[in-house]
Amino acid sequence: MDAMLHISTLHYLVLGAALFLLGVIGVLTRRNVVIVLMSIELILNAVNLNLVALSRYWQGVYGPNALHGQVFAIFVITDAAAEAAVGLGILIAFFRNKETINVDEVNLLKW
Amino acid sequence: MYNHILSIILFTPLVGAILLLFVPKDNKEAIRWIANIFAFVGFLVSIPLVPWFWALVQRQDKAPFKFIEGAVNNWIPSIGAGYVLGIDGISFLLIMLTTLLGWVSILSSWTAIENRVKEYYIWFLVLQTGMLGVFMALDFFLFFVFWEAMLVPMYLLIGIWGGPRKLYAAIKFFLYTLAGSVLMLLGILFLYFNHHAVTGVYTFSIQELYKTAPHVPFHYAVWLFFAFFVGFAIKVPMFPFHTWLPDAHVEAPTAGSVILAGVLLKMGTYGFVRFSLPFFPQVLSNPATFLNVTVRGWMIGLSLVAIIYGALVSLMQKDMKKLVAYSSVSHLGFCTLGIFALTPLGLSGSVLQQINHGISTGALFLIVGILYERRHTREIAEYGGISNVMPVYATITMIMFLSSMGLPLLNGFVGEFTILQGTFMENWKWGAWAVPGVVLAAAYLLWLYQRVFFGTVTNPKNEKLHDLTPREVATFVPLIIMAFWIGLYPKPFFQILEQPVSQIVATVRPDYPQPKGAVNAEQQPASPASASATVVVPAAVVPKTAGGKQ
Amino acid sequence: MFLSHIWLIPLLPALGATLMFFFGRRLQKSSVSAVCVGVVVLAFLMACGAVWQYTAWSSTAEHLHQPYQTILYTWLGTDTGHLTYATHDGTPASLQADAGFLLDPLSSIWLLFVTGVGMLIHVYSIGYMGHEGGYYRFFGYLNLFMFSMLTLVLANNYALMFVGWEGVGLCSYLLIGFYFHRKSASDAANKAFIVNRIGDAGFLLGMFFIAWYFGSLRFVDVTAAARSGHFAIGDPIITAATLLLFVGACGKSAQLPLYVWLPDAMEGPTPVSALIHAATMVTAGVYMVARSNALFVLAPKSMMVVAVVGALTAIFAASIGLVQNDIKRVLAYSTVSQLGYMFLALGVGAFAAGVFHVFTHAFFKALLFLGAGSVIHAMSGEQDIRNMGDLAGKIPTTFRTMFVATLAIAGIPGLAGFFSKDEILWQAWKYNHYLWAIGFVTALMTAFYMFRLVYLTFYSKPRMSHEVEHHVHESPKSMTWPLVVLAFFSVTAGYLGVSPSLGGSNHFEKFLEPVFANGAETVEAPPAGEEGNRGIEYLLMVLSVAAAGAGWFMASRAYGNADKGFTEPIAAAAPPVYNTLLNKYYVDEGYDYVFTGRRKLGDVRLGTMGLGEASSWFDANIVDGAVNGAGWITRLTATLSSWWDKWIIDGIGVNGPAILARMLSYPARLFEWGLVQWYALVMTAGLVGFVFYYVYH
Amino acid sequence: MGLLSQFSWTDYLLALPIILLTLFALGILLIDFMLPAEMKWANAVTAFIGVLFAAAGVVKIQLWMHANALPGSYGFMRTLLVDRFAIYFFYLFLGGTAVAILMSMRYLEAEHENHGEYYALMLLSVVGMMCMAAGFDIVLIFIGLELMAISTYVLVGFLRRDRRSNEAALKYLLLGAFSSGIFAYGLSLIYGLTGSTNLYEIARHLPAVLQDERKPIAIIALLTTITGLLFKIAAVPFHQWAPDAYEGAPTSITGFMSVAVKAAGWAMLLRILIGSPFLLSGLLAMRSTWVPLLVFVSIATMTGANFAALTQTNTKRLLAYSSIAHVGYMLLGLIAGTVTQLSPDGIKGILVYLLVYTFMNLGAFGVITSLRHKNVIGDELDDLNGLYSRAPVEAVLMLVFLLSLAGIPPLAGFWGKYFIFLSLISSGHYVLAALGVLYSVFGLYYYLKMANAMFMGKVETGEETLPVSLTMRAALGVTGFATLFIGIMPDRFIQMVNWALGIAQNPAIAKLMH
Repeated sequence: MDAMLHISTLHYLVLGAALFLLGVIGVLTRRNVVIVLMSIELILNAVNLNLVALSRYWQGVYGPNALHGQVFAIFVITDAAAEAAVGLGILIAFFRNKETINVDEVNLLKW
Repeated sequence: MYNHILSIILFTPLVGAILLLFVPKDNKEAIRWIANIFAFVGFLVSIPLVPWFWALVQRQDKAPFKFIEGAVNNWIPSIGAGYVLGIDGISFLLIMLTTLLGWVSILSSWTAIENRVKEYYIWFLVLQTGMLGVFMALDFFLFFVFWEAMLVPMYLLIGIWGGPRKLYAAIKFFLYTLAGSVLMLLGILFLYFNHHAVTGVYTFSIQELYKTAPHVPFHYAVWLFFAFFVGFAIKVPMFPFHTWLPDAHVEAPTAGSVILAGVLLKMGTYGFVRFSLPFFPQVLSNPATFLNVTVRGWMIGLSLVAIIYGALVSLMQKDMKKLVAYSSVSHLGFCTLGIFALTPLGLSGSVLQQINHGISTGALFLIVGILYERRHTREIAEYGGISNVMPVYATITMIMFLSSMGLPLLNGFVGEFTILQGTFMENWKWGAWAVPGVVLAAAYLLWLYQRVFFGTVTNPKNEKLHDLTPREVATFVPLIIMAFWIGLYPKPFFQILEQPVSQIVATVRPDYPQPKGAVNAEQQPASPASASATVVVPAAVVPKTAGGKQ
Repeated sequence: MFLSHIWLIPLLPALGATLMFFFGRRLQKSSVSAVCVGVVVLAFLMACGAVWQYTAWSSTAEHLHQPYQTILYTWLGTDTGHLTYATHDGTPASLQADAGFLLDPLSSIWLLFVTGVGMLIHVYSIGYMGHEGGYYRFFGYLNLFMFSMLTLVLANNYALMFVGWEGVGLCSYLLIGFYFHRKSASDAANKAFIVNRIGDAGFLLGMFFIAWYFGSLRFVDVTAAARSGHFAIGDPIITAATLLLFVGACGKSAQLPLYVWLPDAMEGPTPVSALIHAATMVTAGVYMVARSNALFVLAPKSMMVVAVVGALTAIFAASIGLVQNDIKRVLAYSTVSQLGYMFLALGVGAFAAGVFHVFTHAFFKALLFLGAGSVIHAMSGEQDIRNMGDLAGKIPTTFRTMFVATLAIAGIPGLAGFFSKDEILWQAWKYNHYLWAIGFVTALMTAFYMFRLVYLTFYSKPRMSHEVEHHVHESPKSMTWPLVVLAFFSVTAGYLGVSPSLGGSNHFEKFLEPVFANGAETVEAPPAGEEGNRGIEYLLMVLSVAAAGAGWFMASRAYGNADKGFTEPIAAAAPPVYNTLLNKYYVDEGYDYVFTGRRKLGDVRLGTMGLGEASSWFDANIVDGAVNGAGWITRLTATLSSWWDKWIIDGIGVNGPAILARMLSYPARLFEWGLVQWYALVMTAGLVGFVFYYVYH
Repeated sequence: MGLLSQFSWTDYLLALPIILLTLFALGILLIDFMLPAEMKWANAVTAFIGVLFAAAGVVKIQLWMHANALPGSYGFMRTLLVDRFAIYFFYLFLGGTAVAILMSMRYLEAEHENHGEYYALMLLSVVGMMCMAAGFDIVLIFIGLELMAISTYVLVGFLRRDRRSNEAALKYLLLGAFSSGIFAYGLSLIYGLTGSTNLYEIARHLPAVLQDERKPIAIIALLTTITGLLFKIAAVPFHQWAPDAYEGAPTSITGFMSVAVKAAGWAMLLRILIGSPFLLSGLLAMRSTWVPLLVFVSIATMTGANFAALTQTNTKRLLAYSSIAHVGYMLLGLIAGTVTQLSPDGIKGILVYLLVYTFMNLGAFGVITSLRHKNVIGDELDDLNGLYSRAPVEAVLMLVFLLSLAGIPPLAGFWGKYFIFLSLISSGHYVLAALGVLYSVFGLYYYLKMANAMFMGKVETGEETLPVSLTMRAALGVTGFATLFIGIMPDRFIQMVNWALGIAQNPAIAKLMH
């Protein structure tokens, strides 16, 4: 069974990078602000994935309690949550004024 | 009082400005009186300097700078900048000119300025302090601070009380001069660092920098010279950088252009004499050429162009003030020619010509101002036959035109004659090219005089112009007295300039034939090394200069 | 006593001028004339005293033939010698121009006739200017002129001479432009000053050459150095210096290239023309050349140039004078011509002869001008000789004195002109036969136009209108009295310098001996051969007398009884020649086109004004444009960036026409990003750009 | 259990200012409920007292460090390093916030949005800034950044009824979140490469990483991290949020943002790129990679910002672009020095620049805030017209601020530029120096545009004088006096910066690398 491919840290990093790129493209192309916020969450999750994978890797080097990565991941999660909350709050305020959550309606302030 | 005289002279106008702050805005008369009193006190305070300085000259006092005040880095010790004031012959004359013209111009703007009188006089007195600071500063940083600080009041004077295109002219003046001075800042920083590299001490004191600047290697020194050149050339203004002058003059109020022409332009030439020459002798005397013309050749070339070009352009001007502005370009072309001829004759002639230009062009602008105040137009075509209506005005104008044209027995001639002789001795071709400037000067001034004063009164508006009021005559009296004094008996002026000029020439061209009865001959035989012992590193170190004629 | 106070002589008229400047407006006419004329008379008396004492002083043993110098103070430069410069061989010399006065035979002659003729003209102008406005201004300027002329003559160095030189130029400007309400007068004044200034520029350069070459500006030092033999004859520097000095002289004494201002200077009042443009100022050039004779002698090429220019000017001016109709223009051209003679004399090395001719010319030319003034006065302002005629009987004294002067100038033997002109022709013959020929033809022309003037004015038929004829009256005593004195001198002045060939002992030349000590020998033919060609000298003398007679005869035949519509003989013979001469060879128009640029050639303006227009256009558009250009570029990019935002993002994205959006549906949608995505796009683009940069590196 | 024992007394001391500020922020939130509408200014007073207390805390830390002659000391298991550098920034943040509070008291009444949360959020954002400045661990720095960013998003959107404020907040949030996402990704890669989140450990392991095949990942890590950093200080490719955020936000917050937030951004950038001046670490080993990048960014910033500012008609947006231009000049300070070796004068320049910049910009925004009364919003250029006749003192002060921003010598602004150009000249970057200097002349053009409007513009509306509240007068007084005093007698402040960077008092070049 061990012929099955051995999943190493590199694979996680590649997945993380893919998630990261997806998030960036999501932010660039989607027109709905909520979707944009979700893409930003995607980027932060990519970061978390990276951190956990790398923490796992470094545990092998520095012994069991080298958990810096995971601690960092927890902080990133809390931060993502806070950001989402504030983002939606502001979005609601914006929606109350302009009845649209379409990104390209955000054009009052220009060059 | 003796060793704080410079600070007193420097800050009297500023005290006046601060005092004016508390005077209520609508009480115009009080403001005018206080401003004039302070301007006059500013002039009175500088009077004792004359006998004291003359005593020093008589005693042939050796110190390169006199009345030194303040320690080397007592202002900002952490970067080595100090509040140090000091004057020598050149700055002494320029300071007297500044205080005199300051008083005359404030007196002349009595009736000219009606709106926002309070700010006008405040900014004017601040400008006065800025200018005095530039001439007195012996610390490069202090010099730079005064050099830039002086731009703000001038900008406001042009911008608020100026003519129709005042905004454009004011911003152009500010940006132009700032661009030049900012490049100069880089030059100063480089010298500051070079001094540290050589002696390990950070200082901005000019006398210290004199020691290390001449040893900067040539390929750096050329760029440095260029940085300083741009800063000063814009101020002078030399040929390619002069386009701000006509706009600034045409739009500035009368008193503003008197001070602008009378003193501000002299800062450029003062900068050349005080900084460019002593700091970069190795550049000026280096035979290396750019487009097969040496650096000094370029300077002379630009001055000659300024003389001829300035005169030609002013010949065809329709606006009186623009004509006088371009004539200043031509006159200052003479001054820069004198400076870069690098002979004692050329240099002292150039400094004297700066004083003369201050007097005669200052008077010219007052003259144009008087007509502008009555008719609110400066177009020459508007006038004709004025001497029938205003005879006293016509005579004073004739005297000032003759002085500006360089007629013997008036101040213009003494300056021009010495400059031409100094330049001629260096290279007769230069002298030959400069002489047509004298002829053109006569042409454009006399043609202007003919169109404005001679002939019959054609324009009905000119009939009832009233002649000069006693106050207006009072503004001219000191200028006329100075014009005749320098014209008839210029010897004291030459004696005052003797020591600084011979020191500068000794630094720039050590192998220049020292005068027989030189100022410091009695110490030892007049070897160049000893002549400049106090100030400059012995000549042997300075690279052998090609010197002599090209 | 007088000798040590020679500095008082120029100071007196200066005093008069300053008095007029400050108080002139408030003084009445009588006190003005008392002060101004009195001052000049005093100066004349002091001058005679000084010259008398000088002759005694210079004949004593220790001062034999030395000039007398007094130095008041150092004017330019400091006596501690710091204003140094390197002379040609590197020895340091210092600029030393002191206010010093020098009296020697040359300057004493000038001093005498300047103050003498000046005094007479001052007296004359009391009458002439009596009814004119600006009386005090006129006399103030006249005194200022006397001050400058006397400074010029008495100066002991070139710099102070230059002061007098320009001062005289200024006074001629002020006096020509005296009637300033007339545009022609102010134009003439400007022209005079600027042309003089061009000459002064040459003088200045010449002076610098001398200062550079000899290390000093004082005449005594320069002449001593020149005669010290260190300098080879034909030395290029000295030739250049002397040529430049000659340019100055041309400017001041109206020689060929720079003569144009003198005929126009007739716009000024007649006493001015008499004093300045006939007797004194115009001779300043001759004085300067004579003063630096030691230098000219060392530069034979320059001497040749002086002679040729003098001769050409003489014949050129004389030819124009033949056809002029304005009485003062005729005399003006005759002055230019006579000056040509003087420079011819100097050019050929006969300095003494040249100075002698100056001396005699001063008297009879001043007389002619004053006479013309009194004729104009009599004809109540009429100046055109074609509408005069038969005035001999009406204004007898003026006629008699002018006739004497005409005889003198024509060179009729027995009068002053004959002796001085013959001496010059004789020296010219020895130097170069062609120059003599030119001189001879000019003598013929001179006689012709002078007698033409006399006949048309005093003889022939009366051609003026009746009321003018009715008003003709003799000038008052104060005007005619100076005429008589001048007439007396026009006759007797000649006998001072009778040449040895005519049995005279030429006291004049002996008096000037010390000044031109070595100047004369080297160039002039050796005296030994004097007797041999004495015969030729007589022959030449007879020839010139014949020329004078022929000129007289032709004039009398042509204009003896000219009536109203009389025809000019030259016009009848060759009309094109007549027109060119009448229009003064179109020189003035030529100068206007080429040099000054007052007139446009088609729509192109040449000359200085053209250059001025071109450079002011260049300045406003190119140099200023460059500065504004910098400003303009920044504004352009700024507006470009805001334009980009308005059209690209908003235009298509938000408020672009709906049709366009739908038509380009897919690409437009891409563009329909809100600003937020646009910013995010720029950020990622930046990031990607950096990555590529590093990948590439 | 062992973990607790690792906390020591010093940790609490070092965290004292942070703790105090948090307590005050929560206190304000509680008090705000009890305050009736007209007493709302009490929040401001409590906030101000909170700042004073925090300042007292910082002084206590400084005295303690002075007593034990320590340049700096670790806290919280070496995640927090409060060295003199951090203390300098603490003073900067607290000073900026105090003046911002003074400015915003009356402004909020004019906007009818006088809620306590405003001041609470301000204090919390200062807490975030302190963490960024004192943080010696990428996690703490990230958390400090997020705390400050989120509270600033809310502050920008504080005027709920004003659509421009909402839009600015939304835009700022989206882009901010996006950039912190990228930043986090970068940090994660750094952690991945070096195995530790502590800056010193990172610096220790980094050279080894750079040698082997992991270098490309390190470069990507560096790039993504630098994106986050440059976004926060608004350098050109990432600056576009700043003008919109500055224009939309309430003016007092714009002031606060342009000064304190930017200074925090710079503190974080310096922390990550060079660690502490007393213990050089962070990504300094990769200096040879990030210097060319910064050269491009600084030139682009100076060009972009100056050009864009030329045609602005909105004063807040113009000052936004001007502050971006100043970031361009400051970046030159970082570039100075050889490719491998840092120039102490450059860092000193940045610090002096931040100090001087704080006062100038706050003063300028203060004047614009004071324009806000009754119906006039006060951020259009023509609102400044004829200000001279309506409020002469404000106009002269504004002129002083503008000229100082332009760098005219007798005023404070000159000193920032002076040291930057000094470092450039001393390290031989002549071309860059010349470029920087010429751009500063550029800057003068748009500052003069405002000055022209004030002094020479005509007043259309009625000729009434501008009512200026007492606190605003105090704020402008402080900033105006500071600009003039630092300008004329800068010596005390230069010595303070020398102290902060550990440069020896006498100006001979200090050996930073020990």
